[in-house]
Amino acid sequence: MSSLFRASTLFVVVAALALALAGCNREEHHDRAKPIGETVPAGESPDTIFPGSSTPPPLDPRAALYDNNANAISKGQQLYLQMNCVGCHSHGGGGMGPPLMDDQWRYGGRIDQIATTIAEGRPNGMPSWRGKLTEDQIWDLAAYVRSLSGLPSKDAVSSRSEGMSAGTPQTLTPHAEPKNSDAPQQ
Amino acid sequence: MTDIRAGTFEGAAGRPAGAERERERVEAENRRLAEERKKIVRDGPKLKGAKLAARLETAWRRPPGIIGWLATVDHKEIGRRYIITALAFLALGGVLALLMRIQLARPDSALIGAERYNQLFTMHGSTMMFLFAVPVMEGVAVYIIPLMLGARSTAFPRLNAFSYFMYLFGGLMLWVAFALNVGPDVGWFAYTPLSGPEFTPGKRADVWAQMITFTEVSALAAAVVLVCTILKTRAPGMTLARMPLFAWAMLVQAVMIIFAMPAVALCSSMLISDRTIGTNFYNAAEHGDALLWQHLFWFFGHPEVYIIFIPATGFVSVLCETFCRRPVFAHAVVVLALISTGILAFGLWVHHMFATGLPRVGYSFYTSASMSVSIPTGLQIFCWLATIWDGRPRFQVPMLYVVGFIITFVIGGLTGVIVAAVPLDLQLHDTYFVVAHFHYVLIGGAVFPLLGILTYWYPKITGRMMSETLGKIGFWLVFLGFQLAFFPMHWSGLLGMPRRVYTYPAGLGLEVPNLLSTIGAFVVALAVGLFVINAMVSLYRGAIAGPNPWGAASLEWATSSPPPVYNFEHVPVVESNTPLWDLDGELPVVTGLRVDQKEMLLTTVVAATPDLREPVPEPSLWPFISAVAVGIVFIASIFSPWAIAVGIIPCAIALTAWFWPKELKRHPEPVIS
Amino acid sequence: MKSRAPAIAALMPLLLGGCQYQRYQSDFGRGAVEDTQFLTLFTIFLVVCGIMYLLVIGFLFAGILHRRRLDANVVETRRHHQSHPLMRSTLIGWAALIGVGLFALAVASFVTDRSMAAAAANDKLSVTVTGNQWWWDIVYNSGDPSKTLHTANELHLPLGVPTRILLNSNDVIHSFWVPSLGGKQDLIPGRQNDITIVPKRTGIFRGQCAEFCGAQHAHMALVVVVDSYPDFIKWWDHQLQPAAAPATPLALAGYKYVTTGPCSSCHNIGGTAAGGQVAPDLTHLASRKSIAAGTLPMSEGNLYGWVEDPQSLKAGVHMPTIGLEPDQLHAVVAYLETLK
Amino acid sequence: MILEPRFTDDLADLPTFKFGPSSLTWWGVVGFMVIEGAGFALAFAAYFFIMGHEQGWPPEGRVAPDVLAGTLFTIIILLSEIPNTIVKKAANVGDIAAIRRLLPVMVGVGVVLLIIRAFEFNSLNCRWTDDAYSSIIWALLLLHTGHILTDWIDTVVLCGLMFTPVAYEGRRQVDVDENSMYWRYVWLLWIPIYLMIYWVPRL
Repeated sequence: MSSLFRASTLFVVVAALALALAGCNREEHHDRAKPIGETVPAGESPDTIFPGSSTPPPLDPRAALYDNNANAISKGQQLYLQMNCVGCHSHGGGGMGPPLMDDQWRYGGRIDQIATTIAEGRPNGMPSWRGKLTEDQIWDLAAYVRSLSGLPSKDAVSSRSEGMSAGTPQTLTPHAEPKNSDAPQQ
Repeated sequence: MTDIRAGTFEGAAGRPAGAERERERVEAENRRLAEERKKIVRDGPKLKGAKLAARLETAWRRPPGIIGWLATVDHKEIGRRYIITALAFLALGGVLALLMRIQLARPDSALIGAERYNQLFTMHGSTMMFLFAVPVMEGVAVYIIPLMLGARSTAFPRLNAFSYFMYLFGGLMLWVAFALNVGPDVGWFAYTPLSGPEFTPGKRADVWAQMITFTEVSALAAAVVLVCTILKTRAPGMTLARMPLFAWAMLVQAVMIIFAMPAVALCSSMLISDRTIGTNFYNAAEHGDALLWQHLFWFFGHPEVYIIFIPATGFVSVLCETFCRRPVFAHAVVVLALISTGILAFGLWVHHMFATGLPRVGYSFYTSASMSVSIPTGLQIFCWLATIWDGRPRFQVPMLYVVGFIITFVIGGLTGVIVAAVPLDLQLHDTYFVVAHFHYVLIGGAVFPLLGILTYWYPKITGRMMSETLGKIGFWLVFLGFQLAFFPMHWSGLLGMPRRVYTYPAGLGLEVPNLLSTIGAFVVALAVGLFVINAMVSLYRGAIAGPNPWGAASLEWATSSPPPVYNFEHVPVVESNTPLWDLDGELPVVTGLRVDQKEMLLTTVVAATPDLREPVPEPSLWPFISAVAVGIVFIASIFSPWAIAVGIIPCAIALTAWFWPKELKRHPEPVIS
Repeated sequence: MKSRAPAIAALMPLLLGGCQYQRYQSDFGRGAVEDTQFLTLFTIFLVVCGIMYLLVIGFLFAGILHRRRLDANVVETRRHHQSHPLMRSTLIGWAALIGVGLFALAVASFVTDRSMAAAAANDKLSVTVTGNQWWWDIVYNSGDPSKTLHTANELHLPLGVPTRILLNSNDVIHSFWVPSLGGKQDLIPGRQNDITIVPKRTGIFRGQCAEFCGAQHAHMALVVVVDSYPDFIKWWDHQLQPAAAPATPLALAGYKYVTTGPCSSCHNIGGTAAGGQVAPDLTHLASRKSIAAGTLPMSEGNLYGWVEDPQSLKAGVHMPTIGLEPDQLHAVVAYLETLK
Repeated sequence: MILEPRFTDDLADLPTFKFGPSSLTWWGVVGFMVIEGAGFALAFAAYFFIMGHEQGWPPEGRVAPDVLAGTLFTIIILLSEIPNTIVKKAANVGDIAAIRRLLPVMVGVGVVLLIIRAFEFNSLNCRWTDDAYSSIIWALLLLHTGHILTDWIDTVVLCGLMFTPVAYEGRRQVDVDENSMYWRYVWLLWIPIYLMIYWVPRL
């Protein structure tokens, strides 16, 4: 009886620690004094659209700071409203701009690809935000955009904003694995 | 009248043969059990003294080792655990207070950052209110009330064990989360929309709200245990009029918990559902309202502070009675004052919301209601003062704490009357003036009597006296340290220092009062440390205390120190308000309870005439396992709502096993195994 | 009015600092009608409660020193003990005393409440203050839209004119509180509260958010300047003017950077291309007495420190650290200083 | 000095169980009923607080819930009081056979009610994320479902227990008596909730 008891407590402790450690970086605050560029070297630009099955460049090291980070997603959510992304993309359903809550990604659904899309801008109306937003803010926005299609872990996203209720809460949005869409340009 | 129910039968004609045989079998079994019942050994003139004590000991003791430790249902063991765990959380909360005071000692100090400081004051508030104040009062009551009422155990002892484990798991969850940087930082009141899904990302506010669920389930369970114990298990002859004032205080407190805690349970569950599945209770843009949270929270919040204060009035009544060598003056007035305080406390909550712009006419009602609640407390204070004046006070350490209580608490009560007026509260609300007010009524009003009562009942719990000299030094340190720490806060509040600020600019005149408060805080910390040292040292080096070292009057002093597992060899009979003082040498007792199985006496509610012999549950692991199962479901439900749907099954299994009898055969007399 | 030394200060223990603090952010500033009424009512309450306290302490020490001849250990049991007859009547007297005392205080409180409401009845100026996470957005409403003034973090009030301040919030609950002028009112999202202030004394006062509103709740202060009526009108007209065009080449470089760079996404500078609506209005930044909602007094050094790296001065503030090159920083600060 | 006992009277033949307020578990059940009652009362207060903010109820753009499932549920739960009262009387007189016949009926009724409740949830014509009105009526229905589910599980366990020989012990009949008292409380609480969810929006 006692060995089983010891084994089970050991298992419970290890499981609790693993669950808890996952919580650690979810709550990290990045109010850094120095701009993001100087703290973590930028990866090479993932901006090459790679036709066919060639593998994309490795993920930008800065992604670890933003993906699944609750504070980044929350700041991104406020920036999404303040910078009037709603004007074209509405609350992820799309309008003049493409929808952001589906799994179709013309320019890549990885966080660094979305950040590059925001920074560079895209043909057919996506403005370039380089110079208008800092790198940190662009990556916050990219983290929030990924949460519209349920990609980050459910404990990092916020269930609703304090505004009008816009569709299913992100905590209940199903995970839509991004696919590189080659749909014709509208 | 035999207690075995022979099955009653409808008309014989329509009965099928099967039922006929069933009837004979049950009849035979009844006869057999009636014979067995006659052979049960019971206490009485023929079986008393050491022989009885040995037999009762074997029936009532729990299995040894870790399994026994987890399975205990002895109210004394659970009470001790409650008190020790609550004092541990007091120390943790106190350390947080010292960190806050170090940060606030100097203006514009960058020692502790904003986010860290917000976590500190949230954890300080939540720990002190939910993990220290209410549980320590429950712990003292769970230990002392059965002894004071002449009962062998509390009602529902397994529910009592479950309540302690839920409290322990709630406290552990909050502090482990705080250590893993997931601690709440939205204040112990967690106003929405700051604690809502948009402005507190991550799981910080969910951890806080789930800690509320844990501690509220624990407090409600303990409250039901206390109400049933006080109403049903009093010694024969202890009518309601003869019940000690401490028992009255715990009865009023338990009923208040039963009506107040569901409010915070509801609003914290609504907050968690807002944060996890996106309901819109507090979302102003979707027909919700941020003030719905404040109304529900403070409907619980204000009774909560009386839930902490009323047991302390019970403590003061006990100490005044013993140390002034006479019953408390005007017993009926104190009882009525307790009851009216309990009722009035539910009508005041809007005085926490004077600045939220509700209609001014409504505010005037709450001003007068808030002022009127100080009348019953004022009468209680008069009765204590009359007891001191008319008795022969002996100023040993517990009585010093009563004097310290009166001097400190009355200042807090009067500043309470000041902030009850709307024009004054608009200036003083959410400033350090209010911080001073509630520390005066909570530390002065509850912690001082608590330190006094722990010194008073320490010999009963451990069998040894606490050191008188260390006690006196400790008292003067905590009393003077407290004034030095919290009186200047009235001044910094009037100079315009708001609450919950991690720093303040220089040049506003706040430097001197904040520095004094920091010094005072360290003196109080020293004093509490001294009290703990005194308690530890006296465990081994304290003078041996007999059953009644203070010459007190209530029943807990009629048994040995520390009391045996079964409390009383024979259940005592009470004939007056101060039983031990009115005896003529011998303790009147009733006999006839079983000796081979755990059994206690139930009496009627008002007149306390003997009514039933109730089997006392055996120790069992199931309350602990149920607490673990319910705890895991609570914690998992922070991360996904499906945890509740899936988690009901293990909880149902654990709770059924807790209720299910070990052997499914009939006993001569019922046994809860 | 100013001649009489504040009676309250005499009552308070004198060990504390000199009086000049009490005119800036303390309840004794007597800056407006509301604060003076608070002080009179506070005095009444202090006196009545003080008397009650002395009675209690007196009764306590009488009880302690009231030595009884019999042996201290003899127990007076209920059966052969009857309380002192005087006690029963003192109990009734005590209850009556508490009741009358509280009733008087309640009446005093209602009367003060009513007179505060009366003083605030005929307000002439309307200002809308909107709380944001950790700064105040201020709009001076006027019948003529061209006269509507949009500013932030610094509130100017005309002497003697009842001003009705409408309180909204964009995010969480804040609380508008200028101790020297009067009581506080919360700014709650989804409802509009209001507070009326009748300034009685010119001068500079400091208010602070009094409801916990997140990381930088401590640095959400508000400077209130009470001017005489003509000065106030002159200030208002000056603030309506668009930003002055930059004169020196350094200021011109700063102008170019600010109106095209990240600053323009959030801040608005009247008369320029910078039209962001989600951060304080900077049109007349240099005319204000503080930066970042009262966190730092206005000075060139503080402007440098704040623009270069706001996060280390106010960790968690929504203004990002842009990482300006030194020459850009000189240009931006030079331009900001021209926005008088 | 431990006091010498002075024996007064012997309570050997006191009963070990009674029905009604003499029983300890009666007070425990009433205690938990008061707790849930306080919780439900505050939920009702929150309902009317949210309702107070609206000009129209349900708010514009919302349709009131369909009454079919709710009314069917109410009828059945009120009818369930008949077997409930019979089993309570049977417990009082200790008629084990009747108890063994009727408890399974109560369990069956519980299953039927839980099934109807599932239909009720999608007859609410709104999703809990829509607005405060939808959130509070989902909350009320969910709270009452929890209330029924816990008492149904109690009834199942009790029903299982009454088929064992232990059923003949008096305390078990007290448990049956108090369980049916609690069932009465469950449908008593349902009436205001039923009116608030289905009929107040139609006023």
